[in-house]
Amino acid sequence: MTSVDQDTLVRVENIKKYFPIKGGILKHTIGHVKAVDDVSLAIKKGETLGVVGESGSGKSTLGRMIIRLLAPTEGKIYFDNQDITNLSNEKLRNYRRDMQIVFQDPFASLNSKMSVGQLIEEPLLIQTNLSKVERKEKAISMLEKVGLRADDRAKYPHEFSGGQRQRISIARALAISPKFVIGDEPVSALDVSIQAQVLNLMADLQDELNLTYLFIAHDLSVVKHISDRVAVMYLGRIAEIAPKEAIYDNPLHPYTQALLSSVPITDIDHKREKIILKGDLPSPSDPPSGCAFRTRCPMAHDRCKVDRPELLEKKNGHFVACHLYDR
Amino acid sequence: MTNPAVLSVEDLKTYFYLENSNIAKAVDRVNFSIHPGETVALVGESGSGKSITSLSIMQLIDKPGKIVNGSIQLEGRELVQLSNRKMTKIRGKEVGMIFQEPMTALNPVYTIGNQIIEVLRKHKKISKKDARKQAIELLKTVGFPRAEATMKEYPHQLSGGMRQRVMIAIAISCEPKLLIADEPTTALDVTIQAQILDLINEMKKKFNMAVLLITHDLGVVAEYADRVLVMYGGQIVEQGTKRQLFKSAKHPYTNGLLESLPSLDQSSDRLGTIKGTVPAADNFPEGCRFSTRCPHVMEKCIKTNPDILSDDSGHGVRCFLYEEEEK
Amino acid sequence: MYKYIIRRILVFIPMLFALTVMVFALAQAAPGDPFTGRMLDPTVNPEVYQQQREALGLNDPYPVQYMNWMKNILQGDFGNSIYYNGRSVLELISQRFANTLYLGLFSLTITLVVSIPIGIYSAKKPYSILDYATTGFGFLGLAIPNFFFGLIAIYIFAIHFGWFPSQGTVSSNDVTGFAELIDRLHHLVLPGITLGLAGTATYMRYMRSEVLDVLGSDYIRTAKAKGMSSNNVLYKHTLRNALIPIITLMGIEFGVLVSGAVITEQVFNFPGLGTLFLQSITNRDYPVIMSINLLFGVFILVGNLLADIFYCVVDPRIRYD
Amino acid sequence: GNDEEEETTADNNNDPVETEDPQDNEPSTSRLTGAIHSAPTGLFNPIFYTETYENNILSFTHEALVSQNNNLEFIPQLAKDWETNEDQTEITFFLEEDVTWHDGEPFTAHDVVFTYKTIADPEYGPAGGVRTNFVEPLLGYEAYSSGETDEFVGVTADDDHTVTFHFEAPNVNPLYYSSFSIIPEHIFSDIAVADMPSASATLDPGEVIGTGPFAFTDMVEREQYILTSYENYWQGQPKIDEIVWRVVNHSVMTGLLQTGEVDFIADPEGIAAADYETVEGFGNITIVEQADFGYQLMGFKLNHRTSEDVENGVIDPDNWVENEKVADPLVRQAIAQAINRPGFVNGLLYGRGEVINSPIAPQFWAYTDDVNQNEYNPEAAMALLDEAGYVDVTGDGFRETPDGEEWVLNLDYPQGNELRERSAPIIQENLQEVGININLRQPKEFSAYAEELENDDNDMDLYLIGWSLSSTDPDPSGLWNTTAAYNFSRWNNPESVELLQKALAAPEAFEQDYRTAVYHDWQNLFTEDLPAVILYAQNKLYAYNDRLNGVDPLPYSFINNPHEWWIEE
Amino acid sequence: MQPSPQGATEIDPVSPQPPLDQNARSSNSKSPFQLALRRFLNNKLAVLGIVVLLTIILASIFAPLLTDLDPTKSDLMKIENGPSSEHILGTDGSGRDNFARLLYGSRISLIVGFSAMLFTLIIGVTLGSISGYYGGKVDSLIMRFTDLVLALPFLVLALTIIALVPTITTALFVCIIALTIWPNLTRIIRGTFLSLREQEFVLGARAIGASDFRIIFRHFIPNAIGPIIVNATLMMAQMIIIESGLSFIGMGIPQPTPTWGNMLSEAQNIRILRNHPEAWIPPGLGIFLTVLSINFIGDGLRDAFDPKSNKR
Ligand SMILES: Nc1ncnc2c1ncn2[C@@H]1O[C@H](COP(=O)(O)OP(=O)(O)OP(=O)(O)O)[C@@H](O)[C@H]1O
Ligand SMILES: Nc1ncnc2c1ncn2[C@@H]1O[C@H](COP(=O)(O)OP(=O)(O)OP(=O)(O)O)[C@@H](O)[C@H]1O
Ligand SMILES: [Mg+2]
Ligand SMILES: [Mg+2]
Repeated sequence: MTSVDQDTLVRVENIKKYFPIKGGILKHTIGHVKAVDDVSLAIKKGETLGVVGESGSGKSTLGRMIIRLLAPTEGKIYFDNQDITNLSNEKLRNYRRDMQIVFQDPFASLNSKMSVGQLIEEPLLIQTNLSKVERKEKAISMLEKVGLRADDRAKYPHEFSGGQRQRISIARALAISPKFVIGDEPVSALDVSIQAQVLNLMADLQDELNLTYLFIAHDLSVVKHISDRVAVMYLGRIAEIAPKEAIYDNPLHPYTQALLSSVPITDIDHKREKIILKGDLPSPSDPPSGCAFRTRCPMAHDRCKVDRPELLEKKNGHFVACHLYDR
Repeated sequence: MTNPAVLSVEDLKTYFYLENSNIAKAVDRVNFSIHPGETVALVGESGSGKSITSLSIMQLIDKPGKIVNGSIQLEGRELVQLSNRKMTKIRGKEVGMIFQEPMTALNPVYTIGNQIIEVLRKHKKISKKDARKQAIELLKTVGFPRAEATMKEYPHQLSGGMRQRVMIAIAISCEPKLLIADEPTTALDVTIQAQILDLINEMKKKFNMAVLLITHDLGVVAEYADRVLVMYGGQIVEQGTKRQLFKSAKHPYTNGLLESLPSLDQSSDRLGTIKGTVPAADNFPEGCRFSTRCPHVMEKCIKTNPDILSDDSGHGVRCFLYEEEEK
Repeated sequence: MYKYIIRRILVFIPMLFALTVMVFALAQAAPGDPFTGRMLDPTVNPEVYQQQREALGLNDPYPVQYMNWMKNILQGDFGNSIYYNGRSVLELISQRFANTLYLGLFSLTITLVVSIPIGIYSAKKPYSILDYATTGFGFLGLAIPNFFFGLIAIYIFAIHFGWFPSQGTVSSNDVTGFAELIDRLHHLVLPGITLGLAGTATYMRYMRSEVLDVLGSDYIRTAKAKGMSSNNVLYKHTLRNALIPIITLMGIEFGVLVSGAVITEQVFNFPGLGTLFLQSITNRDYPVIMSINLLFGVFILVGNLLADIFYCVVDPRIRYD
Repeated sequence: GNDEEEETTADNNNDPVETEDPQDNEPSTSRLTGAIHSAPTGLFNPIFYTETYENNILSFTHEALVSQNNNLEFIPQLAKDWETNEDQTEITFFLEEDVTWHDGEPFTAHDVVFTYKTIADPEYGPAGGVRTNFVEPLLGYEAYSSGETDEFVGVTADDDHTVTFHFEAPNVNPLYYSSFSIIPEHIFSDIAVADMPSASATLDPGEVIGTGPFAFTDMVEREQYILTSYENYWQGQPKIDEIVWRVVNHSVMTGLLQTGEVDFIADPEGIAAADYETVEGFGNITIVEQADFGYQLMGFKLNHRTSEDVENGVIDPDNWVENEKVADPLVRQAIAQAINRPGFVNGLLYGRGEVINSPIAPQFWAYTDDVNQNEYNPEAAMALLDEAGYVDVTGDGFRETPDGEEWVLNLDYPQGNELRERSAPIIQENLQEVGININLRQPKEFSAYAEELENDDNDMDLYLIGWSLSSTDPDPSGLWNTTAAYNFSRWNNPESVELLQKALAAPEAFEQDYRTAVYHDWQNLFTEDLPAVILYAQNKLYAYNDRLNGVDPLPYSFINNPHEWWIEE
Repeated sequence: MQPSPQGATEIDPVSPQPPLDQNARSSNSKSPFQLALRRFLNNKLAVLGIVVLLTIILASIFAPLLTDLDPTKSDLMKIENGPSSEHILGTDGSGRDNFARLLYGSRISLIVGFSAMLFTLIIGVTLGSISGYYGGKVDSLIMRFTDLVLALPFLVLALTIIALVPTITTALFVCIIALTIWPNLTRIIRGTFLSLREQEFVLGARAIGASDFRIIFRHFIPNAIGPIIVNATLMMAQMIIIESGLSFIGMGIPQPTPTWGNMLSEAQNIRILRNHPEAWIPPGLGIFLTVLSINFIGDGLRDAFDPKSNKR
């Protein structure tokens, strides 16, 4: 995965993020939360990579590292074949126009003291040399693009519903025409009918603006709907990554299988056999040895305790980290 | 279903008298009943009145809310207007309840044991020792292998799924006739959701309870419910068996919901959407509550609110389209 | 939790050290010394004072004075008061300490006994007449300067009606046993209420809003859904949670209480640390000023430490490791 | 618990009167309550106390060889008679013979020797004692206090009841030096001088031993100080059983006087002039009004010391720098005449005081009113200023110096005395009315102010201060002699120095008439040269409940022969 | 997926139905500040507080129009006189007109309260925002210092400092108060900043490349301003009480400067308390009403900025 690839927009290699845990009498570091632990992946231009996983599995941390809102503990991040791992805040500012993020909570992610116009114009103000009038025009066009009206500019976030706010967030993120957008669970907080609106909007904008998405969610059906490829994370690691058809039709990793079978589906005629996992997600500060999933895995064997499975390609573009497929 | 209903709700109206002298008609003319051993799902988007319905049943509506009309009968006993003292003998004993937020639903300053023993002693009038024994049994039943140790733990020491199990243990401790589960898994991961819902199902069978399962996830409905009530704007807009709902939904809202759902089994490029947002409870349209978002809206929909009409099979719908049809 | 407490104590030690430096620096920054004020006695030969300054080491360089001071403190010797003609500061303070402590405890007791139930009640019945009365009293209590309240109380209750004594802590030394207790309490009534007024108002408001907050929380709904009676919900489930922030408040309000005591003691001629402190300030009696500063400082630090520890005892969510 | 407490009480009180159940206080115990507004510091030892509040207790418990009467003449107390030698270098006292200390031990001449020897001890000053002026003129003081010898020859016991004071030089006022309260040798002889201030015999009720009519028996520290009659008092058992001093905030004192909780209010403050009418209106209260031994003044900084002198602690008039701004005596007189001193007395003092002109208390034989009066007269003041050449040339309403330069006088004053604080702005107004530009500074905290007054290398021109004087001798040199530390005006007038010396020079000064004449001359000089304007002398107002009888206040103290006080129920 | 140019337009425009928030129903939309203002103006007690406080402020500004008398001018012939036509509230112990002192005293009391609050605010906002924004070492340094100052009771510290200075002027007094009471406000502001630091919208601002400066001034301050204003207001009330308390024990602004505290301290004597209510009730009432109305305003502001809170 190291070759320079013109099609690849984002590439991360072996990145890790360890958050120190302070404790003890003198508040020194007594351990680490291994929020992301050795993840490598690449995202092609124009594609949507979905990331799913349980809460705390490190999805947000991964996303935030990719656009360098967080500095990785280890590893490399390439954007457009440029190494941005160690760029200073100053230099990063130039890259910020190309990568954006939309957050989960439509209530917390907009500064409630700024009007919608100000919110959408703020990135333009920072990243472009557009005049005031141009910014205004751009803001209006963005608002219309996400299905709001021009005169909503003067309003404030509290005057909008969750779905509408998420549209504002999207307009704000897209105003400076980024190439790459991370959606960190952008629809999780929305009602289904609204969720559909936002998902459609995101899909449409991707087509229109030729965007590349990293779409984080815990809802497998949503991820399936929007993604081209899907990565399944478990305890800071990628358990399986593959094109979506491969993941959904032929999941290899026992965790992916369990996850898929747990999702309740609306097809009432189709009775599936459920794999109910035992226990909870272990703590990322003290992950199990060997394979992180082994404590809940119905198929765990001795080797899983010792060896940490590598993420290896099993089929065309279908990578999985499981000892079951080692042979 | 020949045996008499455990719960029957008739013409329930619960209004909130807001400070600006508006009235939020959170629950408006709601009728339904639940039979022993049956799981009835109450679905609807956020703010549609699901929780208020359940709290009305528990007589836990606080100011400025008030049950203004209707009757709620638990095994033939009228609950509306029952004194609070008499109600305390019903809550927890004959009706158990589980809430959405496992993180905050348990009192943080008391041990798990304390909180279970409390309810046992209140309703069963047994000694502390016996209550302790039963509590440990209960914890084992809901899947705590180390029940003794768990008794001594505090809520913050447990994960969300474990807390929800404790909530279930509390809710079923007195073998209630009715279990109300208000979005019991919304805050949990899918794998944990599956555990919890299975547990509820198991308990339902074990104690032959009636379950009112409140959710906004149609997948959950499809997998766990027997009958479904679809709520919108404080009213039930459609009700029927699970099959009727998923196979032959009538109400435009139900249809919209189903279409807007991304699905695991079929791929679709675009999701169906329902335009607009849910109106606020103190600002419902005059006529049909859904009229502002309905693709089939007619003139009379704007002026008058249709009644719910059921066919022989019990499939009811609140829509003029079908009134027409029947005529 | 033990680790947490040990850590808190470890943090406490450098704080204490910094405190001694600050206290010492403050005292040294002041112009004049106890003799500058006293020298205006024409019957006394001023040279005598120069002799005494020398004897007390007031002419030594500051670091030497600090080191000596610290050395003595570590040996439990807080030095001797100058105004009080060389009497031991420790002795002076200990005499008055008990009085201030009784006053503080008495007023805190009144404060808590009054404010907590009323706070709870008005949260239980928000917008009732009592609630409005409580709120009104809260505003009043915070808007009346306590010395002023004290003066009026003296005028009305001590002088006009003669119900309560207005000065001192006891009627006489002859009273002993139970009668003495009653007598002392009798003397504490007016100063105690005066000192507790603002606190009562604060706690009442706090309690009310905390209880309201807790009453609206999910676990209270759970308790109700479990069929717990209203009293059980209020006293078992609500109270303990609502009291947790009150503990923090008490940690903070401790300083306020001490500050209030300085003025209140003055009004009621109450021989406590506050009057001693004020007198020492007027008389430039550094050894006493420094020791009282230090004592209050240690008190507040210990108070905060205790509040933290108590906090983590009542709130199991806080388990520091 | 109760048993224990009763036991300890019994232990504490071996006095049979006190063992009675306090609950049923029989009327046989007569009790008098006095109020003081600040508590004593707790040093109940005549040779060590420094604050006036202790005096209220020591006046009851301790006695001296001599005391003073209403005319300020010395009268016998523990000494029934005395005689001086020819050149007044010795004075011999014959002591009362049946005087006993509170613990029953007899009082002898050795106690007197011991007392003076202690004050002269080298350790006395470092231990905190300040009364060395009583022993300084005694024979051999220098040698003894510097440690050169351990034989003290200043006071000697001729026998158990005869004691002689030996002075270094002929002394005009030997009785003054022998009027110090006596402490018991048998109690203190084993205690090192340095330890006396912290000795139980100094601090603790019951342990403090004197010869006075009352013994200090109990206290609630900072609140109550209880004196019990001494049954074997040499002038007969006091008629009142118990006197209680209560510490009472001055804001409520009069209130308590009215309700009868307090029987008398005396030294040091008495009642406020403003309260006179109120208290009089109570009906059952007698008010005693008498002149105080003290006055308030506004001084002129005639000279300033140099910074070097201040640093070295030197008071050397040769180095002084004259303050041009107030150098002209005419200007000083003008200022004196511009200040409405009668207004202060009538207004601020409610008429309970007196305008005096010279710094000697009017009660003294040395006082004269036959001096330059500098009466309040703004017109005359302006005329004097015109005469001195201080006229307003710029037309801003303020006078300039004769050289036509701006003339602003800085007036400083301390906090701590309410009346004085009130008077400062009034003085400013008064002086501005005659065209003097006064820069009234913010009041300073007292000890900071005192330091500035003393270290006067600054720009102070006018200052306010008050003095309270000793009742024993009118000699003003401690305050006004050129080199006196307290001569804050830095008044340097050779004539004054000469007069002050003359008034104390033997043998002429053995005659009081001679001294009187010299002091009259000096007072005249003072009011002419005017180093300070004496603003007013305030009256003391003592108040006591009419049930108290036998009160006969002295000019300087309310407490006089308290063993003769009695209570009428 | 086919790129469909109509994609965007196909999305349902937001229905003409007014959005959720009831406040938004009016035709012109309101900024959060306008909303807060409206909530504030709907609070009867707060408005009453404003009216009373304004009256007091106006009276202090126009004091020279309301009385011809000089508040520092003594009249030795009229000491502690009762009310008369010339001195409607009588005179004090120096023969100064109580009414004039009341009016001019309100100036000093208000100025002291306001400027002490302002000074405290400056210290508090500077330290609190630095501490809360940057966190880490700077934060712990500032916080340790704050703890240290907080380790001494406010009045004890203030008195100790007051004893250090020989002469207290109004400005110095204000400084001393501010220098002793700043830690409380600093902590509050730091707390606000710390919590803001974790908010997603701040991350969002970082993501668009906003500078620290911009984040502090466009994102932090506007969101922290509510609590800051509320605390500053309540602090001003506290300052006025403190001034009077210190004056009472003789450690405040010295006479002859008229302040309410100075006037009240004359009522220390039962004589004045009993015989001259006209001398002490007005300044007492002045303090009481000012503090009360400021507290009303402060509470009103709190409710306006944070409608969810139920603190009263
Ligand atoms: N700033 C931080 N400091 C310490 N630990 C952190 C921090 N941010 C995240 N973590 C920890 O890292 C782990 C991964 O967190 P992350 O937010 O990436 O998970 P996630 O998969 O996005 O979960 P969710 O679905 O809940 O958003 C969690 O255990 C979390 O507690
Ligand atoms: N305390 C209250 N005061 C005023 N209105 C209220 C109150 N509680 C609920 N409502 C109104 O009642 C309506 C129904 O609320 P309810 O909580 O039942 O919705 P829900 O269907 O449970 O939604 P969710 O899925 O978000 O839990 C809401 O629109 C809300 O406006
Ligand atoms: Mg996340
Ligand atoms: Mg709900």
